[in-house]
Amino acid sequence: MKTQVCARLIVAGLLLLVMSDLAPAQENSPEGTNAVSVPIAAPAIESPAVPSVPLAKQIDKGDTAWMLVSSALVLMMTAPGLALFYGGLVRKKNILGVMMQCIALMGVMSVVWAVWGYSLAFDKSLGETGMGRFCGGFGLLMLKGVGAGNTVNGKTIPDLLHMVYQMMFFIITPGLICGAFAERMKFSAMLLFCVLWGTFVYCPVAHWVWAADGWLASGDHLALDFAGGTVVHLISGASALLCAIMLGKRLGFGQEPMPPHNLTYTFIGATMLWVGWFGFNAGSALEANGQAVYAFVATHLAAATGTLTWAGLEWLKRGKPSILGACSGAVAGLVCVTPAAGFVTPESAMILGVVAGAVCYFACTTIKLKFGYDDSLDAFGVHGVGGFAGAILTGVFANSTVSGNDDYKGMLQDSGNLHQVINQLVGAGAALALTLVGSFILLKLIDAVVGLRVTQDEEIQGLDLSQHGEEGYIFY
Amino acid sequence: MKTQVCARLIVAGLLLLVMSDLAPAQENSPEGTNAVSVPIAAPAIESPAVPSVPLAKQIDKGDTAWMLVSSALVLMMTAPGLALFYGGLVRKKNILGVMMQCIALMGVMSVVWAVWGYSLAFDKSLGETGMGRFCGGFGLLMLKGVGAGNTVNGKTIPDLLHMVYQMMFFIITPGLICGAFAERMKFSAMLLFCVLWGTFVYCPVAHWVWAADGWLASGDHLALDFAGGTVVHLISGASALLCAIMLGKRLGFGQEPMPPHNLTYTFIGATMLWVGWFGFNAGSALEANGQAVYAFVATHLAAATGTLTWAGLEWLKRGKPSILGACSGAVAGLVCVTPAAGFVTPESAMILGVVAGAVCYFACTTIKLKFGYDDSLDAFGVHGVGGFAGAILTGVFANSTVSGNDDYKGMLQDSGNLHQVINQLVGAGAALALTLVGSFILLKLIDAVVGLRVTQDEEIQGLDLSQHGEEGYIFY
Amino acid sequence: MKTQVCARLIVAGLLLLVMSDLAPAQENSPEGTNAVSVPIAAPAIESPAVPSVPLAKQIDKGDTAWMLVSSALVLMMTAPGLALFYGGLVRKKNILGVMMQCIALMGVMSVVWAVWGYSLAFDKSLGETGMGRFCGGFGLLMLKGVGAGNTVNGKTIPDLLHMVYQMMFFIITPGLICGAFAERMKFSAMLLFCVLWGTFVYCPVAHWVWAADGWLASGDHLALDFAGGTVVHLISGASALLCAIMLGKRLGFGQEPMPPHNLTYTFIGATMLWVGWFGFNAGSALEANGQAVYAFVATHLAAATGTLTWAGLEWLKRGKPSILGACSGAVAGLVCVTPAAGFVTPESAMILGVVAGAVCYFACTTIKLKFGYDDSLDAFGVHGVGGFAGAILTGVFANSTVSGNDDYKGMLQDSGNLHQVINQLVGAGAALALTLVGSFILLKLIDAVVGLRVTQDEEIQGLDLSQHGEEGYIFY
Amino acid sequence: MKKIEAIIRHYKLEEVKNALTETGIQGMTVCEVRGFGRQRGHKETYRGAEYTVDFLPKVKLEVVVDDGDLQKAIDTITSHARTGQIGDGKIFVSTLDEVIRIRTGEQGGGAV
Amino acid sequence: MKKIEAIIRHYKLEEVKNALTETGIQGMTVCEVRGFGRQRGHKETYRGAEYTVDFLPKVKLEVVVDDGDLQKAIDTITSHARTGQIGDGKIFVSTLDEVIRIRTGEQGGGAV
Amino acid sequence: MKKIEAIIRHYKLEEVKNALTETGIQGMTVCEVRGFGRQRGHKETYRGAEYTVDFLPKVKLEVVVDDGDLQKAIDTITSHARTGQIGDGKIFVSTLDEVIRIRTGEQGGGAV
Ligand SMILES: Nc1ncnc2c1ncn2[C@@H]1O[C@H](COP(=O)(O)OP(=O)(O)O)[C@@H](O)[C@H]1O
Ligand SMILES: Nc1ncnc2c1ncn2[C@@H]1O[C@H](COP(=O)(O)OP(=O)(O)O)[C@@H](O)[C@H]1O
Ligand SMILES: Nc1ncnc2c1ncn2[C@@H]1O[C@H](COP(=O)(O)OP(=O)(O)O)[C@@H](O)[C@H]1O
Repeated sequence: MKTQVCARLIVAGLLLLVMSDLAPAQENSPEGTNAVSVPIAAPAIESPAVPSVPLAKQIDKGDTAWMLVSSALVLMMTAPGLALFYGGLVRKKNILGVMMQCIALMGVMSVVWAVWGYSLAFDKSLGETGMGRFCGGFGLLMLKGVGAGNTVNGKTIPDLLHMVYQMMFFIITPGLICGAFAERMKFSAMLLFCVLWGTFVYCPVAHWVWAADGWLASGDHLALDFAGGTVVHLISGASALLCAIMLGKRLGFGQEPMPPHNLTYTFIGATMLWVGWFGFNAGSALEANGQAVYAFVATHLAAATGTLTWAGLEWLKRGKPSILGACSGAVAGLVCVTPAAGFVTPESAMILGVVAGAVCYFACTTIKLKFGYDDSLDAFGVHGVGGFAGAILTGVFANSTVSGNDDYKGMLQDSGNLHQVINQLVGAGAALALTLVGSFILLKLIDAVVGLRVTQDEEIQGLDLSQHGEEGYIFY
Repeated sequence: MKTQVCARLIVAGLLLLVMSDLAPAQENSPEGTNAVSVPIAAPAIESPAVPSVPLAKQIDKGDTAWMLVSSALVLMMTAPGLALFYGGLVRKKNILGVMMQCIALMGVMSVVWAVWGYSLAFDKSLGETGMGRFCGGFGLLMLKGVGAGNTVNGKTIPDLLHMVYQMMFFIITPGLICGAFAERMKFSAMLLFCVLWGTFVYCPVAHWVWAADGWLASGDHLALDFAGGTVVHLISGASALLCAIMLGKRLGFGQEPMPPHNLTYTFIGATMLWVGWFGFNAGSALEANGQAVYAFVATHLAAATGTLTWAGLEWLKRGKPSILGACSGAVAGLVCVTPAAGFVTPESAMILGVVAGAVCYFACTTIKLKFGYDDSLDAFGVHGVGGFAGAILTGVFANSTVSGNDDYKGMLQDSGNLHQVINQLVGAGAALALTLVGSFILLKLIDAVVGLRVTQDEEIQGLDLSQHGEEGYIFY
Repeated sequence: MKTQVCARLIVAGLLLLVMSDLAPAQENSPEGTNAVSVPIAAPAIESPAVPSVPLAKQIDKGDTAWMLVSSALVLMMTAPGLALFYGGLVRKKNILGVMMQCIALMGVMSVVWAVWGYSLAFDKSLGETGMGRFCGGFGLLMLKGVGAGNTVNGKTIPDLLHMVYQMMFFIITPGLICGAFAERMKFSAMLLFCVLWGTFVYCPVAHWVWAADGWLASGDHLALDFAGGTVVHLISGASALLCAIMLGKRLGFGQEPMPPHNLTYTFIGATMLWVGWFGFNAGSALEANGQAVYAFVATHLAAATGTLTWAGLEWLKRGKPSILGACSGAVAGLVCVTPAAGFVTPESAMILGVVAGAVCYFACTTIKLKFGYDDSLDAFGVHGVGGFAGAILTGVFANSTVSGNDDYKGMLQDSGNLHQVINQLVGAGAALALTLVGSFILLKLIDAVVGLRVTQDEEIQGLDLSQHGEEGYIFY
Repeated sequence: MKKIEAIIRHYKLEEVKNALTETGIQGMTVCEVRGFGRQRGHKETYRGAEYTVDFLPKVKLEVVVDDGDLQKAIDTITSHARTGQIGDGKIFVSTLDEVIRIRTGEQGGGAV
Repeated sequence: MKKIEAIIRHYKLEEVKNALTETGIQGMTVCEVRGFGRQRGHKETYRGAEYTVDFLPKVKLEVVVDDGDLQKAIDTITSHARTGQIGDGKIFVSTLDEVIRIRTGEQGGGAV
Repeated sequence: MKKIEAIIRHYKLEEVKNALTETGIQGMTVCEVRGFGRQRGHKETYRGAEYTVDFLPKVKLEVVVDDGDLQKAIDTITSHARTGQIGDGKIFVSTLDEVIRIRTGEQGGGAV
């Protein structure tokens, strides 16, 4: 059954890939007969705002201060944030396993990013057309030319600061996937997977969306993704589902109780994520400007309504609002508002949070139970589903008065025009396709080489002792 | 006895209300025969610095960066900060109850603030005289017109940023009250209470003190409250006392031992509060300027001397300094310096911390034992008492060289003139009056509608299981 | 044996002192026949960049914002950071003891710094030659003249902000030593020691290195120490070793198992240290400028490679990478990059991290076992050894293009010239000498007056109960 | 000598302890346990996964007494631990062969 | 009446509990313990300090049954707790003098 | 077969365990308990609320041995757990009816 499910996902992935190849073509045709209104833009001036003016921009100390802090906040999201959020949800015997995954990613992904990742994602040496639209080149390997004085990207912060800020995203994204294979994946396999996944899945998608010459970053296919709804959450969530299915269920899943061993950690982690997310979302403005403020407010309000929605649904359905529900709702809201943060009004952000709380609740309870896969900590249910919802809703709610960019108009502002929604779907679909195909190949490969899963005995003993030779708590 | 005590408090409240009505009149008379020196200021130019010049101010990126961070820090104070500080002090079976209260407030108060709270507190549509001095209007409902580009208040940060910064205060203030009714209040009643309390108690008081047209914000009644000694701590502390009395003691109080179940959490929480308080106090300068620096230093030094004083008193009195004492002293110092932070010299801040440590120690040990009310986590003893002490001491120590505003002179600088001290008393008294009357009515109302307290069985079982269906730690 | 070892250390210390006295002389001689190339600089223009121009500098809000945040981050390093990192490593019965040490230091060292510490370290009233090169004067006692408006040091932030930022360093440095005498030192002795040590050891060394007129700050003996590799880590680590030896081993050391009671706390603490270290290192630029960005990146990358190296070595040697290893490696990397952060390229930082991970691993496992001293939490093994390695490596890798200061060139950039390496050794040696001699005297003194160690019974009962009358966790 | 094992509610421990001490009993040992009898646990739901938690936290009190003190001890425990609600707990009594005080090596009645 | 003390693996508890409940046993008590027998622990290294941790976490299940139910209970536990690997655990059986239900004061068989 | 329950100080556990192992005993179980005897607890004050904490943390060691090994085991425990201070602990000995090894179903002496 496992293989069957995987096969279906792969087919879906390939379909999406094809679709996303078609979609652009369709939209490129100025005579498009569908409802989509296509701005008649010559390819040459795809990113009209970028080319020459920005080079004149000066480095601003206020912006630099804000981005230094934002970088620190995003790191704090991975640890202690995510490590506690996830760590509290596993059984006691696996708590260190989760924490080790986080700190190991802080080590290994940082090095990878500095050595080749940043180049693959943000280098523009492959040119603004052709290949350069789909991946970065090797021009910035080993951070060559990425200095503290220059602002080649026309930003008001040093390139090196942009690099390290983006590094923090490169760390947390694979970290999110850990929620799916928690309590059973081999440490070595996990490291290998994350490095390869970061290289072959994350870097290209980041390039598409965020590099000045990415094919989703401007032009006809412009897919809005302010802080990584697609780049971070959707693709990690989708990979998470694949991992959960390909690794199989935890031993005893469905028979033994596997309640969270420390919900107080989950709470601490969730609230640290909330705080850190201000760096993630408001920081994505890359300046301490009005857009950053909008993103900050949107982030907070979506988290707030997400919290209320999930906990409220539980209150209705099982009679009691739970703290796990409240925390999950907060994270769901945060995930969903991520692609939208700098583009939407506070009111819209509240709606986004409500939708996120509802759909993720549904995904983590009903859907998961129905399909029976063991996404241990709901990486897919929260990040995959929330990221996807966010991608689409950004196309609905984006408001150009918030971003100050007239191209960034969602359906509602654009008199019902589905153009941006479709672009969002195309972007998300393409990312999904690459992710599913890529992750599938990588998992198969790693399974063949080192094996994905610990042995039964090791799993029963717990990852803490079997993988790391330590115990989390020695309370006597 | 309970009703009797409450009745007395109410009477006291009303008295204060009357007094505060008189006081202004008195002081308005230019012939005041008491020691109070009254600046002969025409009402029309009450807030001379505000009207026209500031509109010319530009948004500053350094200030924006600082206030973004400060907002994040103040949120961090509620959670994980306060949640851990309080959570560690309850019994194990109620830890999630405390955490749930915090995260639920992060959800619900944020929405309330965006929808109507900010308007009630900061809207100026009711005019600078008359009604407008006592509460805000409906001009900013749903954040209408609160944008990222404008600086209608003449600040160097966007209005929307001011809004979200103040939102964080609106979240934590009712959170402080939770310390009084911990371990026994119904979750639904608590939510209801906080929403209503925020609307009818917090918003008016915030308007009085911080809105440009508030009656305590400038003019004859000018009551100095830099970061919320009165607005946040005094009124939450006073309500806390009322809650503790009206809800009654915890089952078994005084018979069973009820020691803090996890002082390590209390410590983590206290130190996170300390760190976050820099956002609270230094952030209240609303700029990254010299006053912010003064506030930062004052905050830190008061916390330091508060720590030493409380722990030192314990060392003297019971032979051992305790960590709970040190943490309590730190928080007491922080509370007490809150209204004074941007107005006092570092030396004065150290004195404030010493006084805070001493009076709060006295309040939480001797006084509480004597009266026998069950303020579970000493919300009154620390925030009420510390906030009151701070309000008065601000009138004593305020120094215009620190704030750069010649109107902000305390007794010591003003050659023994009690003027400012009396103004502080009037301000605190009026706030107290509104708080006690308002909270009393709300509690009675909610008790009638949903009931304030969980059932005996639920209380014995603990809030975690009875209200939320979860356990905090599952350590086997 | 104990005395013997101490004696040897003292002798070593004195030798170093003598050496460091000679070394300058040697280098002062323009005819130096050794490989050291000596810049022929007239003493009068020792710190050429400082004198007059900087006084024209304006306070910058972006810089102020960044330094306010950095100060908060460095406080967060002490608590919750260090308190959790160390607290998790002790046995359950001593967790509060560790936490109490941290919060007490936050209290007492802050007051000491405000009253006399800052003056002793940074006052320049003793003049730029003679005595003034070795310690500060009394000109800034009680922060006299240290205001928010002035920038007497020619910085773009208020002096008061510089003061409070440095205060945070003054808190954490003795805090690091606590790792050596954990689980057995008397609370009163510990307080006394830290106050005296701060005054007589830390303040002079800080003056040497960081005060504009310090003898290591500029001129022939210029020893590069960006953020306190020597001032903070080396001298605390060296004192730690002395403390460990002079207090003797914990009861049962080597017989009973003494595993860390809560590695999850150690992890949380380590990652908070990592995040806070951005304030420590990048903040040491004292501006939100390019150097701060370089320091930020170097800090992060060294932590990353330190993590991988230590955990990797364990993987090789004992078959499993441990989370304690990963955390230790991260801290080792952070320690080692501290003196170098604003002077080295990202590549060099990665190398620093690798070296740090390796030498500290070696120090904490092989060396400690061999000599048998009981440095309970490896304060020496990590901070002493890592700080020393960092001091030297800064002399190797410093690159003037990073700092923008042509004087700051390491061996590699300076075509193999050992000049800077030797200066680094001299600086470290002098600091070591003062530290060992000073700490020895202080410990002897305190032992005579109040006694260093708790009684056997108290040690068996644990510090929590015996020193503070409390328990950390009450989980039933 | 007899060993009494009483499984009681947490919040009754202090009361029972004091009552026993007053009857002259000088030592006891307690241990955290979880159990169920007539009183069964509750349901907990974690994101849709529902668990029936049968075991409830209780405290097990062990008191070793001379045969003569047995009945008094049992009565004391029973009366002070009782609330009348299900979940009040059980008392199990068994016979010990020997009791030794480690400090002195004393055996038998004197060692209790 | 007999007291059965069974030391079993954690993850077998749920299964054993359900099996016992099905045989009609209405109450039991569990307690966290650590132990070793043939199965010894493992090594843990903390920064070079190596510890042999002999004790492994186990769960101790206590069930008091009427003499007649003893064998059935033992068999149920044995069959459901068994994996065939070392570390499966032990069962200890002893005799109780008396059982009392605190709520009602009932004694003997009816109190179980 | 006999069951020995020894309540000892935490920091003596390792020593006692090693000593018992050397005498050939192959299995044991420990459990965290709190207790008091002659040695009573201490006072704890939390913001003015003073508690007398009578119960002190101890560890309970359970060893099941063949009748022949009983005395040796008792002596070993007594001598290694002793410090001579109050609080050293107690040893309780009782008789078991049966011992079963779950893995094999073996009963009696061979199962120990
Ligand atoms: N047969 C039994 N064997 C072992 N322990 C039992 C047994 N029956 C009850 N207990 C213990 O006694 C506790 C209280 O039992 P309960 O059935 O709730 O009391 P009652 O039936 O008197 O209301 C349970 O939680 C369990 O720990
Ligand atoms: N002699 C004994 N006395 C007390 N407890 C024992 C004894 N032998 C074993 N145990 C307990 O039983 C558990 C399982 O024993 P183990 O030897 O692993 O089973 P087996 O020998 O059947 O494989 C141990 O962890 C320990 O708690
Ligand atoms: N009568 C008793 N019943 C059960 N446990 C007891 C009894 N007396 C003592 N204990 C246990 O033994 C431990 C040590 O007893 P203690 O009185 O301190 O020893 P001693 O009297 O030999 O100094 C206590 O903490 C308690 O757990």
